[in-house]
Amino acid sequence: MSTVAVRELTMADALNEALREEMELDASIFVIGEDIATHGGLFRVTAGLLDDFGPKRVIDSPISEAGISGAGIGAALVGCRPVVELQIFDFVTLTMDQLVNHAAKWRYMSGGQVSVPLVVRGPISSGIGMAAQHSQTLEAWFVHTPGLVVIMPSTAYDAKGLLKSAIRDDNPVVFLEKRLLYARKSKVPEGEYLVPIGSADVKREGTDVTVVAAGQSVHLSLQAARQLARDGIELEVVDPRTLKPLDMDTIAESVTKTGRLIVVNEGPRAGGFASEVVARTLDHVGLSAFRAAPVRVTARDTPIPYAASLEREVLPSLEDVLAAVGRVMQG
Amino acid sequence: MSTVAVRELTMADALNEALREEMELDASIFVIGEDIATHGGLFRVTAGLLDDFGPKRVIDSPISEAGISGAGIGAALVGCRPVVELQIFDFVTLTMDQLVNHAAKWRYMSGGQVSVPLVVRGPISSGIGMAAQHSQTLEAWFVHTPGLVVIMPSTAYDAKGLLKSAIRDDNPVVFLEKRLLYARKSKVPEGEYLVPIGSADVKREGTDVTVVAAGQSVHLSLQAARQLARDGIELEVVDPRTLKPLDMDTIAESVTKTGRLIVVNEGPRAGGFASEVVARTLDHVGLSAFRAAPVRVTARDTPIPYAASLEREVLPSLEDVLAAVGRVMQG
Amino acid sequence: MALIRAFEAKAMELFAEKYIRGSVHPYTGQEAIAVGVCGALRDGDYITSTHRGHGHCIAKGLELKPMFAEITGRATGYCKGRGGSMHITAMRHGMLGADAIVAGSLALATGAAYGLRLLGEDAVTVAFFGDGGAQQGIFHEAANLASVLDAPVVFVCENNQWAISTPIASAINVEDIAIRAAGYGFPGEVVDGNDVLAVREVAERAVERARRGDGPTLIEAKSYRITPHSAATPTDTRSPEELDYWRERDPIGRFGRHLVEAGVATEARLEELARRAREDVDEAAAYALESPYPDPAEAEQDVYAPAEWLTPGRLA
Amino acid sequence: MALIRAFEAKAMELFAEKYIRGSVHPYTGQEAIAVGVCGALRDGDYITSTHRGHGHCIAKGLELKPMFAEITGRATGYCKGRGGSMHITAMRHGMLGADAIVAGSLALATGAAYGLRLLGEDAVTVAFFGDGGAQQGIFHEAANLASVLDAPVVFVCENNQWAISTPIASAINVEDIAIRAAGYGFPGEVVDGNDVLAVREVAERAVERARRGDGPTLIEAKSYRITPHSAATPTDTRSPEELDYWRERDPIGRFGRHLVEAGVATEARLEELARRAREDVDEAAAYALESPYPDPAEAEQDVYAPAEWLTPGRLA
Ligand SMILES: Cc1ncc(C[n+]2csc(CCOP(=O)(O)OP(=O)(O)O)c2C)c(N)n1
Ligand SMILES: Cc1ncc(C[n+]2csc(CCOP(=O)(O)OP(=O)(O)O)c2C)c(N)n1
Ligand SMILES: [Mg+2]
Ligand SMILES: [Mg+2]
Repeated sequence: MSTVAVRELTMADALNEALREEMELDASIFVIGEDIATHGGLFRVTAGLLDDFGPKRVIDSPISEAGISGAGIGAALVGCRPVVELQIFDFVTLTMDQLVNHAAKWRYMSGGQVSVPLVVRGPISSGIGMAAQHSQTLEAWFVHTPGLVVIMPSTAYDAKGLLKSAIRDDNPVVFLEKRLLYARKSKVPEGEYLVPIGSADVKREGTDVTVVAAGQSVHLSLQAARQLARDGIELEVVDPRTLKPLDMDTIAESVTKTGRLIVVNEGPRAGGFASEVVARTLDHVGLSAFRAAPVRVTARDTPIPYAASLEREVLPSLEDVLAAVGRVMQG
Repeated sequence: MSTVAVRELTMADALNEALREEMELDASIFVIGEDIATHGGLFRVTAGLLDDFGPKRVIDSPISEAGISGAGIGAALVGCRPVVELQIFDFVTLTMDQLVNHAAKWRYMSGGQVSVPLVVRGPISSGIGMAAQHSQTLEAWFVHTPGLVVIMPSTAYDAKGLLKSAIRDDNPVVFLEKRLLYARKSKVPEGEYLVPIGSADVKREGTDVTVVAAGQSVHLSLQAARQLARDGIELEVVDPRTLKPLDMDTIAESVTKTGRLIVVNEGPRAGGFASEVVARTLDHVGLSAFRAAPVRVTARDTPIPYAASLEREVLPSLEDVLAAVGRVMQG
Repeated sequence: MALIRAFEAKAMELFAEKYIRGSVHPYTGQEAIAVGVCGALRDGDYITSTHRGHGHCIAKGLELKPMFAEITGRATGYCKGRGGSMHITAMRHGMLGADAIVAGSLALATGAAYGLRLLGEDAVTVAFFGDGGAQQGIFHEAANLASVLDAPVVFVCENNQWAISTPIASAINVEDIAIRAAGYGFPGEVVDGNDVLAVREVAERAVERARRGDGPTLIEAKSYRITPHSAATPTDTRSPEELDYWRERDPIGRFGRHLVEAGVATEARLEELARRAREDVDEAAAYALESPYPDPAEAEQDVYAPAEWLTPGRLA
Repeated sequence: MALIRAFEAKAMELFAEKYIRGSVHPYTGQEAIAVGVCGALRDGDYITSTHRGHGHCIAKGLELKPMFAEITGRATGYCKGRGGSMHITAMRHGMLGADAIVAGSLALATGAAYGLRLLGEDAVTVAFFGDGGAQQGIFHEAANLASVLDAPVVFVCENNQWAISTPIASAINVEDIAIRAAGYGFPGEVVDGNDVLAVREVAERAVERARRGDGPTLIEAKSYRITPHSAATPTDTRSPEELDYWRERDPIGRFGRHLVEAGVATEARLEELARRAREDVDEAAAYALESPYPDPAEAEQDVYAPAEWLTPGRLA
């Protein structure tokens, strides 16, 4: 029997613990973002940090996404470990130059002289009627950017362990938090633990179909799995947790077993993460390993609409996952 | 015998003609960018336009990529057809917010009240030692952005016809010009013609392998095709010309014929356009249509290095294409 | 102003009753700015707006019914329910659109202003934005570009002292945002944003200047939002003293007292107007709630403008 | 200054001889700025640079051999040939890196300055950028952020009057870029960038101020590039009169005359120094050309810093 106390924590609280623990261990860590200090962040992820670590390490910034990201890079170059919050991740569009042309390339361009231990984190807030400019799922852009690490946790446990790893990692990390998961609880042990970067987690074992999904999509997939289990169809749900680097070994192993692949992703279909998983898995396991063509379950290729009736329609749904399983089971 | 005179034009001159012809037809068109007026553009694409259309329609802008892109959107909303030049396309990182959160979404968010007839064009300049911040091939980001049209011509003929179509199209168009193709000549008839958006062109017919490639990669693929023809292997080179919307009918038809697919793309592999083509083609033709697993020939997942010995290594090469053909022919 | 005040009160109600998703950012307390500025505009002029945009819409002459229908996500909304509270666009009223990206529309307004001039119209475009937005790079690029293009645009910075939980004093090290105009070579004016007549006067000057072709103006209207940042972010850490200070300077009360003192209106008449405003708002809200939701089958419409390549199955 | 002048002359030669790919942006004519500013710095201080960065590197004390090796794409370069002319980084000399994105490094410099302070060091960071760069949004965000963070950073705007083919007068509607500092609440100073002593004096003040913890300064050094924009963009439309005007104000000639008049040096001595500079440069260039090219097998190295997940075959 484990002697470690285990609590149920929300993902927001788990992320807050990760920041607190790491900031206590390492004085070179500071967090900066809009409304993160006195207000504790719109979603409470940085709540209380100002009191414990003071205004030099917990900074309410002006509304300057590019500026604070660039400042984070500069501070990282001289030995700090900044954690930059983007209040909503759609605003990363304002700082692509700093992240892509600077954070991701500085080490390589310098011939390995420097590293950029920076974490840029924030929420993906689709599904709650925030409309087109506050609901994007953009991980595919970062997966396409050499030099970046991309993380998207689905549980409080993974979120805490991965954020701690991200802060300790010497590379620039894009850390994506699903708004709807902040309040979701899962078991989190007391005290120190890390979740390794680049390692997937099989959230549910199954023999018939491999479902690759990260973040919110994991729960949609598990829901489908529970329902299909009644009909005797067993889904294996693989949560990469890290999208770049991607743990292809685990994915390939699963697909080799099931012969069927479904990728669930909340971003638009064209050029999305699902396409990448399909193409790479083919490279790894070959054509013959598949009993059916892989299927991508994604959002429609539209901006995210405001009205509930429309937003529900464009985002991937349980029905979409079930239909995809139907397709791959027919072969 | 055709009565239309046909000249050999460079892609730069063909693009210049397209701008000139459209500006003569439509007084609502203006071009704006850095050093495009008095200097005629770093690559001469806008040469002479200032003299013919004056400083109100041919504008040397301050160095403000986001500002001029946003201004282009605003002008488009009230009825102009702006053509914005990004001096090197890597600088689009500075204006992702204007293009993605504004240009691509404004029509949808307004419920179809407005349209954004904007063209944002510029060179992709890898392959000439401009290093990591001036050598990126970023089309995958735009393919992943609903609301945008993405065009990448491979010949002077296509470039002229497509730019004219792009300017007349009522949607925001990202128009990507390969720096190394500017000086390349091809036959261009005198006078008016258009190349339709969303239609691929089979640049070479073949029976054994379908090679999907756009821009510079088309010529790499044709080179491989000529070489392999000697060994009796016939490549069919399909140039989508428009990456979004993608002409899947033409691609699917070709793959159904050959049963083999190679996608050549100059961007980094992870999350790139090649992955999208592989995944979508599978959706369209199904598993059984393939005699071999599709292969992606792309750049390595690194920033683009400066030194020739390194840049050559990371960019897709003739050897890479030949090796890929070897793989798919073995099945 | 009373109409805006009543509209926002109703909107907050509807949010509480879950008829509105996402959020609502009430304009309450800043009414004099939109009313004063839009009063200086004429037909054919345009505005761009922000996440806190209902007041701008009403002041520009948009109708209450399609506004409420939009923010409650109905098919009868200005944007067919696609945009919601933060994205109301109404081209027929010269409303180019509200933008949920802080300061995101400043370059759009500059380009619209330039484009209209190029098309031979003598229209003026106004861009509303907040004090927090003045720290965005696009503010700098749009202002400088407008200056070198002599674009007929007026930048109206609504300095309500706060950006969510961040006081303006911690976001900048200067007293007035307006002084930044000097760095671009056009006038910057500070005005009491709770005095509708003062705002109107400054706006007339700026609009006139732009229409003459003399270029942009930056107006900083000092005001205050007397309600929390938004329905989704209700926590408000601001001191009661500060709130009281500004409630006393409520633009509606002030203008009302002015009218009464000037003998233009009676207390009773003002009461009457406020009541009518509430009635109009209730009626419009009722209309919205009776309107149908958008048909899911139309979710993929209007991503692209009609084009010959836009045939079924061709879209990437 | 003579060393920089000789270095750039040699670099242009090497480009003409195809030993250098891409481009070279000579610093010729602006030497007094880098030398004056870096002279005000001490060990432990940092700089960031631009596409026109060779002068900054030399003034900060970088060695000629690994510089030439880098711009000729050799394994012995500061960046192993990965960066080239526009991306020389040399951490051991306090050179955080040159940036080919115009104005791209201003926020980096601000963050480096703040970070060093947080780590308990009293270092100062200088960010060089051009007149054209002052129209980028990141200039605005970095300057304002530096102000509210009291970051010990000095922004040095090298106003050489032109951005490729675009005269500064057509890019802004104000006389001096320096006045923009007022909009952020810190000093902006204009200095004759061709007078090395004047630059040094202004820089000392700004660096001292930053080190004291009093925050940033914007220095606008008026100068001129007397060579074309770059090796890849040789066309130069500027008038001969304008070029002559500035050649007469050549910073090296001026400083030389000053030294002679002051009796500190003789014409002969200056000749001697210039000759030595050319010799050092030739020697360094020869070293570079004898150096090996980077091994293609190493092309994928240094994309990521060492990490436990960085095992072969695992990278996405
Ligand atoms: C680019 C961007 N960053 C952050 C946000 C989140 N956000 C929404 S409103 C707001 C505060 C804006 O303050 P201000 O500009 O003063 O307008 P106000 O809310 O006071 O009217 C912030 C930070 C956003 N919508 N866009
Ligand atoms: C963001 C960005 N836009 C455009 C360019 C292309 N470009 C390279 S140098 C240059 C001119 C820069 O002018 P200035 O800042 O005055 O520096 P100078 O060349 O005069 O030293 C331009 C436009 C670039 N490198 N980066
Ligand atoms: Mg505010
Ligand atoms: Mg310059």
